[in-house]
Amino acid sequence: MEALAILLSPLIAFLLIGLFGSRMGDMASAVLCILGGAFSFLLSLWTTSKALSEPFAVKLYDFMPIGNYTLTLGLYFDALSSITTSVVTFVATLIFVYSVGYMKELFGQWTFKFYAYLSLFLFAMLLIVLSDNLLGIFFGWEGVGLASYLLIGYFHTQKKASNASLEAFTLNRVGDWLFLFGIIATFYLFGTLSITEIFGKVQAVDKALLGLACLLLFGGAVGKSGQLPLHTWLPNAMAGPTPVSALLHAATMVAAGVYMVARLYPMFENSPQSLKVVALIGGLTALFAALAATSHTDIKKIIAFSTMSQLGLMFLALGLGDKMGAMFHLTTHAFFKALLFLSAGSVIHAFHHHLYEIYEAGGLKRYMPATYASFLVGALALAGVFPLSGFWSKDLIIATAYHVSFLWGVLTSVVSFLTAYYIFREGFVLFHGEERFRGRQEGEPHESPGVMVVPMVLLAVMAVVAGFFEGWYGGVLGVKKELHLDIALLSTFVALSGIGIAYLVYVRGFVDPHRVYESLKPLHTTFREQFFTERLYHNVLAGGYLFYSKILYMTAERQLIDGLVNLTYPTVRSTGSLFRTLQRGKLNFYVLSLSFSFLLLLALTLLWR
Amino acid sequence: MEWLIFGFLSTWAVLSVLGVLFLKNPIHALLSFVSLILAVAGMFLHLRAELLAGLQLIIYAVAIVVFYVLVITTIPWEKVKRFEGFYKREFLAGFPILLVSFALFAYAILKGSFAKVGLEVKDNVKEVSKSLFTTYLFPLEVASVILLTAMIGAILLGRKEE
Amino acid sequence: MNWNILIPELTLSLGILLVFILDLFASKKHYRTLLYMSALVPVFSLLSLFLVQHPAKGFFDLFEVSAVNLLGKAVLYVLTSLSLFAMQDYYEKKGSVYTELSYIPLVATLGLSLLMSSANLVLTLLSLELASISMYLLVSLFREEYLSKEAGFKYLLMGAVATSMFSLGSAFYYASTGSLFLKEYRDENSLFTLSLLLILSALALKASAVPFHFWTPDAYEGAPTPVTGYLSSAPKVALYFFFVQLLTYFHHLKQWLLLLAVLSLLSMFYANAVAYVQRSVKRLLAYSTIAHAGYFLLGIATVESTLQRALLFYVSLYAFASLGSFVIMSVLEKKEGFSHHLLDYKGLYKEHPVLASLFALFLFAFIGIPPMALFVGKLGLFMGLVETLLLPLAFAFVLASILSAGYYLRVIVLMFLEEGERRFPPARVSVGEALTLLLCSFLVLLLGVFPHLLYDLIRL
Amino acid sequence: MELLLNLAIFLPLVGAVAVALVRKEKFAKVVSISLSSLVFFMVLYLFLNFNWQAQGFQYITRLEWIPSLGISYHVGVDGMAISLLLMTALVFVSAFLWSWKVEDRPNLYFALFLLLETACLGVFSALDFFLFYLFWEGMLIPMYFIIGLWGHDRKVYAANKFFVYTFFGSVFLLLGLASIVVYGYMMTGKLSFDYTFHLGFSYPLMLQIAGFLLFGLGFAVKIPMWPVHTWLPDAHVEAPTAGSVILAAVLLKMGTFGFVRYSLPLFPEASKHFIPLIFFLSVVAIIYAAMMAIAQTHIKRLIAYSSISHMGVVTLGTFAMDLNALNGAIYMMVAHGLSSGALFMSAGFIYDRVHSYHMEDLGGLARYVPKLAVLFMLSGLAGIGFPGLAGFVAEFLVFLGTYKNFPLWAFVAGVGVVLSAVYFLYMYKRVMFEEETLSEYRLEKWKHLKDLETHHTLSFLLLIVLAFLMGLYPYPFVKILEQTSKYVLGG
Amino acid sequence: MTIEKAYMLISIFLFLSGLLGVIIRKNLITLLISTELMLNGVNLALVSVDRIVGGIEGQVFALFILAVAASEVAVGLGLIVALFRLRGYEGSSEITHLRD
Repeated sequence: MEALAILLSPLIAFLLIGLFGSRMGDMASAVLCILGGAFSFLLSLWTTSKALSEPFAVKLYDFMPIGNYTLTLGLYFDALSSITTSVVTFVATLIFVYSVGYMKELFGQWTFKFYAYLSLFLFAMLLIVLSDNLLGIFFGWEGVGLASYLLIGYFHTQKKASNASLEAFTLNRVGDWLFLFGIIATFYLFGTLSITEIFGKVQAVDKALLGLACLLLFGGAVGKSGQLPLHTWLPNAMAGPTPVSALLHAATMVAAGVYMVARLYPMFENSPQSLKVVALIGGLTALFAALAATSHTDIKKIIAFSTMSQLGLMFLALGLGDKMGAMFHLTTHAFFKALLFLSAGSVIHAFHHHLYEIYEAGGLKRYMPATYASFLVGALALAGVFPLSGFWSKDLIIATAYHVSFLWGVLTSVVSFLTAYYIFREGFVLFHGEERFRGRQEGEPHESPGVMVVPMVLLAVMAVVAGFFEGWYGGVLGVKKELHLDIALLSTFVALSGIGIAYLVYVRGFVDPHRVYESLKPLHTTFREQFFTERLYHNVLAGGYLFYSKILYMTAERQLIDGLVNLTYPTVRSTGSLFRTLQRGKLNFYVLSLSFSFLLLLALTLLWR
Repeated sequence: MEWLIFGFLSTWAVLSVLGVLFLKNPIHALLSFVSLILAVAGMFLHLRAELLAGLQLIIYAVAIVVFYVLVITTIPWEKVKRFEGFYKREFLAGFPILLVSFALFAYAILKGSFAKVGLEVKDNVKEVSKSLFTTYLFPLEVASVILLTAMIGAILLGRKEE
Repeated sequence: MNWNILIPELTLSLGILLVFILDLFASKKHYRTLLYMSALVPVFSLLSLFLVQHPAKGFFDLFEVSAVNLLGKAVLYVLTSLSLFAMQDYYEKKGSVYTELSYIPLVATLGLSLLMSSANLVLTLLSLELASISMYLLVSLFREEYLSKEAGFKYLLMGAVATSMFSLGSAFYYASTGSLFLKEYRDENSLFTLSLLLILSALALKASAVPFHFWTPDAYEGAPTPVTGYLSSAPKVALYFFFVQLLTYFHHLKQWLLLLAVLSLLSMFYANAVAYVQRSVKRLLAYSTIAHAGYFLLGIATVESTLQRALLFYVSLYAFASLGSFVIMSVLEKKEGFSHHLLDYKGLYKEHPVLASLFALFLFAFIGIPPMALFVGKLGLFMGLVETLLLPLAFAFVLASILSAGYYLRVIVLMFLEEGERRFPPARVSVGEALTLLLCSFLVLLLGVFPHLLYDLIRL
Repeated sequence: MELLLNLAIFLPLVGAVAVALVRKEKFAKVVSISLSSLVFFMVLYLFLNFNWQAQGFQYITRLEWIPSLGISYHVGVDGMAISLLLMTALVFVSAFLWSWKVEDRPNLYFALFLLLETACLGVFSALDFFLFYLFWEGMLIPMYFIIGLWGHDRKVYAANKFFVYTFFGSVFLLLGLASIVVYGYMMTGKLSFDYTFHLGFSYPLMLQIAGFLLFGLGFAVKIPMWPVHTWLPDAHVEAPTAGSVILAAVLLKMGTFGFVRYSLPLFPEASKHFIPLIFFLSVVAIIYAAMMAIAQTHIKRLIAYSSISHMGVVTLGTFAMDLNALNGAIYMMVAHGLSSGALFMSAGFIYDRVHSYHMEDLGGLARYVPKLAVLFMLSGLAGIGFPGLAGFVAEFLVFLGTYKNFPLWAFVAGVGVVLSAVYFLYMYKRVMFEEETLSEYRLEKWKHLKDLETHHTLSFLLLIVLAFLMGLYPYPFVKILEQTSKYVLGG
Repeated sequence: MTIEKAYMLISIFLFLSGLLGVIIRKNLITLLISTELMLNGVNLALVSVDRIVGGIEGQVFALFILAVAASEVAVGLGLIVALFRLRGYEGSSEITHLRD
């Protein structure tokens, strides 16, 4: 029952807010939302303690019959799902709290919707995490997609936001399409959709078909986690409010892809080919996104690319067989990436949602110390500096990569380097240097209110300490990992060198970054344009689809099919008016026509054989 | 001898037909028609249908033609001039059609096999009349109704509307 | 002499005689009484049908009655009575009162009634002529109306051509069989084939099948509208009942199917195409009649009781629907300045909702929408055509009926969906017209839902 | 119970007559709504009492009607029919509620709708070919006038196109009916229009093919399948809101229903024979119609194309020769009825308020009509197969079932999932969002827009609630279809 | 080729000439006369058939045709007179007011 309550409390919060939000007011809605999240978190801690010792399942109800198989919805609590639940609910609750401060200015303008969406999101996310069957996961999968759509488009009056939300949903749907067929293929392979039952039979099935199913399922993960080639929506999703970016597009939803692959890892494990694809896509995305992040100047987009890159790393880890590394990095990443976003949101909040370019800010350290500190912690964690959480989790992945192949190892190192560089580039530009925001607005930027700072602090704490749980985490997942000193040293060196370059360039002014970027313009543009994929998608694919649809509509539909249909009437009419000339009222002519046709009939009758 | 009579009568008939078809003046056409009726009556006689020949003369040559004459006399002829004669174009189209039709009809007649009733007809008039008043009595009554109706109709149509 | 078989016709004749004599003495004042009286005459004939013993032959085998042609007569009498009821007010309003009008339709009906029973080509010719001549008169009896005379003359001249064709056909029939009685004849003989063609052509002309239809639109348009109603209903019924009888004697000829297929295909497609370009609703319905002639001819394409029963059902109900629609038009025509131009029908629904709805009912019935009875006829024809494996004809029928939907809809659109431009003084529906309309629509609907009431009576 | 079914079918007819005769506006509305609700509750009662384990038809009434032609009044339902009946009855309640404020000739309007209801309920429950065809065509005239009298600018064109097009299909259907009835007659000497009588036959292949094509043409036009679909967008665009709702929700289902009820069991071999063709047409419909939808600026036309696209999914599932796919296809019929009904209501509401269907004239409405925004979104989600709503279960089952035998077809057809999301959200964006693109004038106008009234909300909720119910707890709804699907697939 | 068959041919000739007359003549009265020509042809055919088959029914039929012809002419002429009254004398080419 309490297990069910984890799931239901955000749902109830959502329903209450959705139905009565306009009457309760925005503040009450926010509180309700937080309560739902917090309640869920507390319960999940409790269930985690239970699940760690003994995994257990909760059956809900018979959902539908598929042939002779009855699909029963249910929840499955084991170490993986329950820990993830705790993390998700924890981060979510903190961000809910944060968002009270962040959205305060908008209160009175139907802001309760925002909390409704957030609650909905949390519910859907928990459904993904907890479901014991693929279809339940898919439910949550689409649910978070919807929540993401609604939240990205929260500022729906803006064209930018609604376009971004459309793009996000569309690309997610592409993934979902693959995912759906993955589920179907899985069903035909195993005759069941329950993951526990699937795990039992995973050895017995045809490998090729299993690979196909895995790839299709992975397609869903690609869409949800913003991996190549379904990635363009993630940076654009930053059009949503910052808490959304923190929660959905950094900590939880985008990680669902990773989680799903980890959840179904027994399937993937048995299909090495599909794991290779996972690794390849993850690795490519990690590098790709890191490169893109180095050249962007939007406060949130940089972090978004970073998310993509980190997710790529996680997939790489999964692909290379390190489920634990991926999941642990997922967990720590949730903390520090949320923290980074919240800090960024704090900056944006300070400028009343008018500042998004890093080069328009600067020297904020003085005005927003808490934010600065949080950002720093987050950045250090992301860069993987000892002893913050990022270090531990990343280390696992890098070690695995080097273990598998030197090439993968180099890739991870390069990504780490780039990560350290771009995140500190952002930090330094934002918080150090001259105060470029002067003259842009009245008054000075100020530190965010407590309601925003407290979550940040809590997250910062987690970002610092989470790494120490590595051993424990590995223990509960049943994986033993030890620290690789060489790798650790190497990656620390890489991270520090990235930070160092950023420091030299952006704080010390060793070289003028603008001139460097100017001189490397083609490269810079390529990175900035995400290797032109965004243009490709927007202009060529989407634009082309629209264009050809319109062309097809004008030609095939209007001219050809409907044209033919409409042509029948004039055809009949003109045939009619042709024959009408026989009926001109002249008796002689009538009889002449009659005789002529009579002659024909006569010939027909007499000569017919 | 038979063929001679046939030749004579048919030439007469053909000539009269040509007159009906091509004479400009309706009165002349009517006169040709009368001549045709006489020729046909002759043919009837030749085919030994005496009753019919007589009736042909009585009904056609007298009754029907008198109708025509009556109507023609009520119509002022100077107005009719415009509509004398025949349409050349229709003739050019119609003539070949009917020529072919004639060929086909002739083919069918010459090829067709006629039934044989083989009734020995001694007195044609008597036989026909007997048939008329026994088997065909009922149709005769119907014919009388037709004539009556036509008469009423002709009166209705022909009379001056008040 | 077996007088029993002639009872209905005798009743009719006596009625005619009575009305005729009364007419001679009555003045124009009594026009209405006379007309209503004459409208009752077919009712008596209808009742007298029950006295007839059937099947039987009489009058030297010239005249025969069977269950089917008695049924045909019943339908014919009902139609006649209804159209007489519907005539009265129209002629009064149009100032064209002829007391003779009371019995001329009866004479036509007498002719048609005889036609159905005739077993001899002489009687066929004469009854056809009796009906035709009365109909020529009916068409042209419209006071001071040039168009009516023109229509009459055209009808008469084409009719005369048909008469001579029929006679020539009879001559060939006589030549090949040695008798004028309709009887089985099974030899391959070009004379017989010729007689088939000629007789069929003549009858097709009367039934207004393409290419012998030329008089139809003109006569329908020129005739006084109630007469058009009569023309489009009563003769059709009689002709097709006769056709079914004729089928027995000719169907074994291989040309029969061919000729009928050609005629019916031509009729269907030609008429349905030309109907699209009509501007007068009356003419449009005339073309609809021609198209229906095409459908009906399918019913006698070959001997199969399913086909013929469906045909007879179809044609009977078609007659009612057709009569009904022309009566509606005659009611409308009583308005000052109403021609039957399509545009005059614009917005009719606003002015006369009931009339417009009934007209729409009949039009939908023509299209073949259930639950109107014509649909059952159509279905029966389909079934018959499938049963006899005349699938191409069935297909053509399908296409033609789809084709026809368009022009009927055009009238419906004008009546219901468009606003009227011209304002006419409202038209009153007289009692007789109301009776006719009610009965026609009632029958069309009732027999659509319970077709067996009539269908079971058609026993071949 | 049997009586209840008959009552449910014919009560609306009685109502139609009453409404047409009593020329009072209020009376018409009250009678229509209460009658249709009554019918709905009757059907609901039947639905709840339906024995889903039993094979064959239930609630059968069989009366001799036209004995000489072998026609009987034979009604009864199977799982598919009762589901569709439920949906139909509900949609009609919804449509009547929606029309609460109709001012233009309300009596005629409601009478026609009631007539339509009888026809629709009749089609789904008839077990006699003649009766079926009677109801099938019975819907033609009321719908024709609904489009023609209460439609928009090009209503006459649309109404005529609708009429002629569907008539085109149904005459072929009639020919097909006639053919198989005659075949039965020639084989057994018994003329019978009874459906169950004909179920027992196995027809020769040629006849099956002919029958399949003839029936199929009739159904295909009604569904409508590509490429005989062009009447639908026009009819929808011009029809009044409630008319569109019924058209999309109920009338389109007649075609797919016909495929399941008639084509598959009567012509099993021919159906197998034509799988590639049907699949091709379905997949083309799914993708092509989705492309057509995205090319539109007229929201109703867009929704109409989306219907075509979804009907492609139904035909795909119908002919996948798989139990799940068939279940899904039937499920889709009901689900699509609910979602498309709600979508057309949304479009209709927008037109009522803003007097335009064109995306160029719209935008940013979400803020001003929030209730609509929510319900519109829910309807759309139901349409695009969002989990938790009925459409998803249907799509899932269809794709699942189709994948079994025809994985590639299913996969390609699955693109529809993506494309439908694209066009719906694109429309939603253009209509409800993007306020900043609005002109001052419109913004001022928007500020005075009135949100959904109670009767609007109610009619929305009826549909949405059932959609949710069917999406969240499909178990009983799928179970009830199983026996139907089994016998349809021959086993 | 017997003489009766020859008469048959003549009769067909008459019939078709009548048809031709209806096709080509302008005057309404001559149109009517042409139809009479057709009927005459039919009569001749009937009589010759009678001779060929050796019966009398053909002549009976011919008699009835005479009656029919007479009544048609009566009505036709009545119509011509009526037409004349209403419009003045009209040729057949001008009775084209009823047309599509």
